Amino acid sequence: MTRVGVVTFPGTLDDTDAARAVRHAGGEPVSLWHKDADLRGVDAVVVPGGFSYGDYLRAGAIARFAPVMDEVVGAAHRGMPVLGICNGFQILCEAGLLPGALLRNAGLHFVCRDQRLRVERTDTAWTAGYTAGQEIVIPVKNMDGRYAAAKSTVDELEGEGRVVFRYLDVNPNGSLGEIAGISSADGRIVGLMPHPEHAIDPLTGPGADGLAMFSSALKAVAA
Amino acid sequence: MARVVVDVMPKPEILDPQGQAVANALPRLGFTGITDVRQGKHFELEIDDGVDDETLARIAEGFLSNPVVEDFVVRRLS
Amino acid sequence: MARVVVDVMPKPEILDPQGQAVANALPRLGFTGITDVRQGKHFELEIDDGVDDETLARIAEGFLSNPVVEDFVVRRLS
Amino acid sequence: MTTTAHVDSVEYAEATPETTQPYRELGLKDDEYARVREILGRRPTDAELAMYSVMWSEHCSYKSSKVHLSYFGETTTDEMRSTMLAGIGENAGVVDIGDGWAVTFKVESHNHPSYVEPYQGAATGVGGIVRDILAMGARPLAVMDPLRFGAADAPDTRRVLPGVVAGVGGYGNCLGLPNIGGEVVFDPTYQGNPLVNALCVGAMRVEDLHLAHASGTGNKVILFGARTGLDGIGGVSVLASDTFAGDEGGGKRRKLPSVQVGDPFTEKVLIECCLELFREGIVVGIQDLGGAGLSCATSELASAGDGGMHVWLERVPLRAKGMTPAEILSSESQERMCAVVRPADVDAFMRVCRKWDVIATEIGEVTDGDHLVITWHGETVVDVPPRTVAHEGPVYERPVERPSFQDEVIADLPDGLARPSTSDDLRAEILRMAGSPNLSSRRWVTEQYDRYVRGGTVLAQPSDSGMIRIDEATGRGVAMSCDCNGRYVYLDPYTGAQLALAEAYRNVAVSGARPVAVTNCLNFGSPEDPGVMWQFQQAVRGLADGCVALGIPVTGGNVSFYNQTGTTAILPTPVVGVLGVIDDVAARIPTGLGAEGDTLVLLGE
Ligand SMILES: Nc1ncnc2c1ncn2[C@@H]1O[C@H](COP(=O)(O)OP(=O)(O)O)[C@@H](O)[C@H]1O
Repeated sequence: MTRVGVVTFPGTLDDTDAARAVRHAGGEPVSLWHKDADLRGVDAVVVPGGFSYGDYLRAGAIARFAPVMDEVVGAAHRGMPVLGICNGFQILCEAGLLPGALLRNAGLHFVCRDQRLRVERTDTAWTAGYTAGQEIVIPVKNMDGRYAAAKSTVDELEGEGRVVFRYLDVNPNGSLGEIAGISSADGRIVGLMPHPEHAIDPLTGPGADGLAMFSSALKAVAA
Repeated sequence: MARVVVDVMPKPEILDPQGQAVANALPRLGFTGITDVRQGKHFELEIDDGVDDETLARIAEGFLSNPVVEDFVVRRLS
Repeated sequence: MARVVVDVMPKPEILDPQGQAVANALPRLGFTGITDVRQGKHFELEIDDGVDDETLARIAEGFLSNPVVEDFVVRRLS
Repeated sequence: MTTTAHVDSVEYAEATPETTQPYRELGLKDDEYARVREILGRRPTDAELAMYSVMWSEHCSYKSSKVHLSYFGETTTDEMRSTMLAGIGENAGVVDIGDGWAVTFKVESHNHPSYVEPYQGAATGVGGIVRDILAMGARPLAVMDPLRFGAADAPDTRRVLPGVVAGVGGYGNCLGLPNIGGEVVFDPTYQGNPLVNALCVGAMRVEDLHLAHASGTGNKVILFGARTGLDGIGGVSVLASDTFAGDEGGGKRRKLPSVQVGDPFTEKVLIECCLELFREGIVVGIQDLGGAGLSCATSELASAGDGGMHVWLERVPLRAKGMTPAEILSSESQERMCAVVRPADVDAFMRVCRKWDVIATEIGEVTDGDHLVITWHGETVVDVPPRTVAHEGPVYERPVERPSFQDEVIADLPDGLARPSTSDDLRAEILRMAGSPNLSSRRWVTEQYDRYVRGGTVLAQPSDSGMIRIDEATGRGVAMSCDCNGRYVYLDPYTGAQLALAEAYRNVAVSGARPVAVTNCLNFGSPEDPGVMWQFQQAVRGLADGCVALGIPVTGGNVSFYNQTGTTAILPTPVVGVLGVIDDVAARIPTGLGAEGDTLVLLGE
């Protein structure tokens, strides 16, 4: 069975949910501890949401220095699929795996809502299971979700088609270009603010639109 | 036109989890010799020349800081 | 032992909703003449004498600020 | 200041019986102080005085409410008690929900601190109730927040409400606990006295239930979590400035704010650390540190155990310099727990704490004596029978009298109010109601709360009750609702409290769950006002009698008195929380209309 690592930092909150989502998609979740410089032979990694180390300095700023992150960065550079969700996205940006930064929501409040998104790109390791332009509903819940970057960076992302998800209807945090998620140039690394792990079952989420993200990665690894 | 800086800091006896998080992380990143860190807010205001010090103090005390848990310092930059 | 201050501010081209919220609220509270406000972070570090400027710059640039969106200034207080 | 500075030891207290002590400033009455002297056979030391005064406060000792609350116990039948694993008197009530699962839940007030500092007051209110649940051995699973504010358009509401909501959210979101419901009510009587009640639900396997007690001579007492600072020592600073007048710290400390600042990250780590300690089976007894800090934790652990306890107070890790024993004992620094551990398990305990980077310190030991003895660098500063501190505080039979205004209030019937007579009037009336602060959408509030984290939330806003899945394999879960209409309680406290119970009960029932237990947070004005005491007595009786009629027990609760501005008391607000059980959450009934063509049926009269 495909082994998907789920990283836990002190202050990580959505790790059990990410592991559940991996299980629902048919993979085997493997928990990875921040102090261990060891990926335990996993085929892909999810950096889940939460407030690592309290996020008191800046979202993701301390977590990116954890021993496990050195391994994640190394593996990502070798092509391992990596998904950063919310705090995980912030950490991947801080670690330089993805460009830009996530800043305080424009409304200055924490926002939790069922958010409509458009899947803009389907040739990544994490979105192959969607159809191009597909509209999905995934919860967002964050304090620091406003995507920001230099104009040249945003132009480059748009030019290369690396904006993977875009907010529809409302922009919950004031992100530039309604950007909800982006990818690395090769599409192996994806980061997004919304929480696909909270949309795997209509019983506990707004629907099951998030499941395809995890099953996409399982397929990508098997291929 | 002038520029004014207001620094707002948690009162010394008040817990400062933000500063503590930074202080705890520094040794892990290989930086030694930093014995304490406190984190507060830094405001930069552009003001018209007519705004006097008393007004600035009222803004800093009543609005930019929370006097229950924070202290502030106002500085005019020339 | 010395005290060092690091101020971290959003880069000018980055939207600063916190500063803007303050700037918008001031006239409503009856304070006029404040034409712009930006909000950043203020750190106060207690350091051993051995910590040199280069180390401080590395801490400020690589850790206390995010160079993608923020600028910083380091000041030693005497 | 050096530690050899004058310390008010037991020995010194014995030698200086005539010393006058600021017991009144600490809130003790003349006869209460006299009783402390009688118990000890001497004057108390500063540290003892600090302990007694805070533990004998209304908040900790329930001295005005005790005689009335006993009615809950008297009216609870064996049948109602049959699924109750812990009840009134424990940190939180615990009920057996079947399949080997136990659920614990409780609601507590943090009203006054939230008025002084809305964000931190509300945040630490959430933090405190979560530690209560944790101390029962349970994993906290969800929170709720019944809130009351002054008029929606009052300037102070604009200060208090956003801060409270951000504080509840800031702490709960960072702990990773879904917020599954609450209330927002506006009324001018809450203007200078908002109500911030916080509720937490947790679950554990029945065999993992932990009760707070320190037993087993030689067992170690370990303090773990945050360092102890000058937070919330408020009143006790009169001792510091008296003892250390002229001292460098003394003058400054007199102005100490009595607010606490929360650190949800530290609490999140503390939760995971505790749960791992429970799993390893290395905790004999555990107590959270809330109001009254170490005074409360040490005296309660010791008085619930079978021996005495010795605490070496100088071992407590401090955040501030020059703290006195009295200050250390009264500090309300957040995010701390106290555990009793067998000597052979101490290493394992410390290993788990190191894994989570939690500071843990062995500060004491269970002894074969019957006193709580606390020493400070070799000098004894506390030597007391712990029960006298924790459980045998004063009990008041306050005067109770039906207020003279009650008849007038009841006579003021709504019959005289104008009724809409045309469809236009009706439309206008509906729009006015929909737009009124008490009926409008709560989205501005609920959007700031994470309702998804942990992946077990089955119902949250805008549902009538919150519901969470406890067991993923079977789908077993619980539903929870908390309600109170203070205007009804004001009109008729007995019936009003029953209406609050009935509303919460209905909200749970319509979600598809079977109501099984009740908690409450009784927010009232000053107990020294006989009219308020009448409201209180009536509300307690109404609630208890209602519980008998419905056959579900009150498993715990909280009393908050002195909620008033000047002589104006708040509307009496006994918030009632009802817990329900559902065998499979897939069978839940969501709130709202179904599909087009469904039939609407009105039940009841
Ligand atoms: N302070 C709060 N925190 C969390 N949820 C709240 C809060 N206030 C209201 N809610 C939720 O919003 C929804 C609507 O609340 P309310 O208008 O009071 O409902 P009702 O009138 O049906 O009791 C409910 O699901 C309730 O639990």
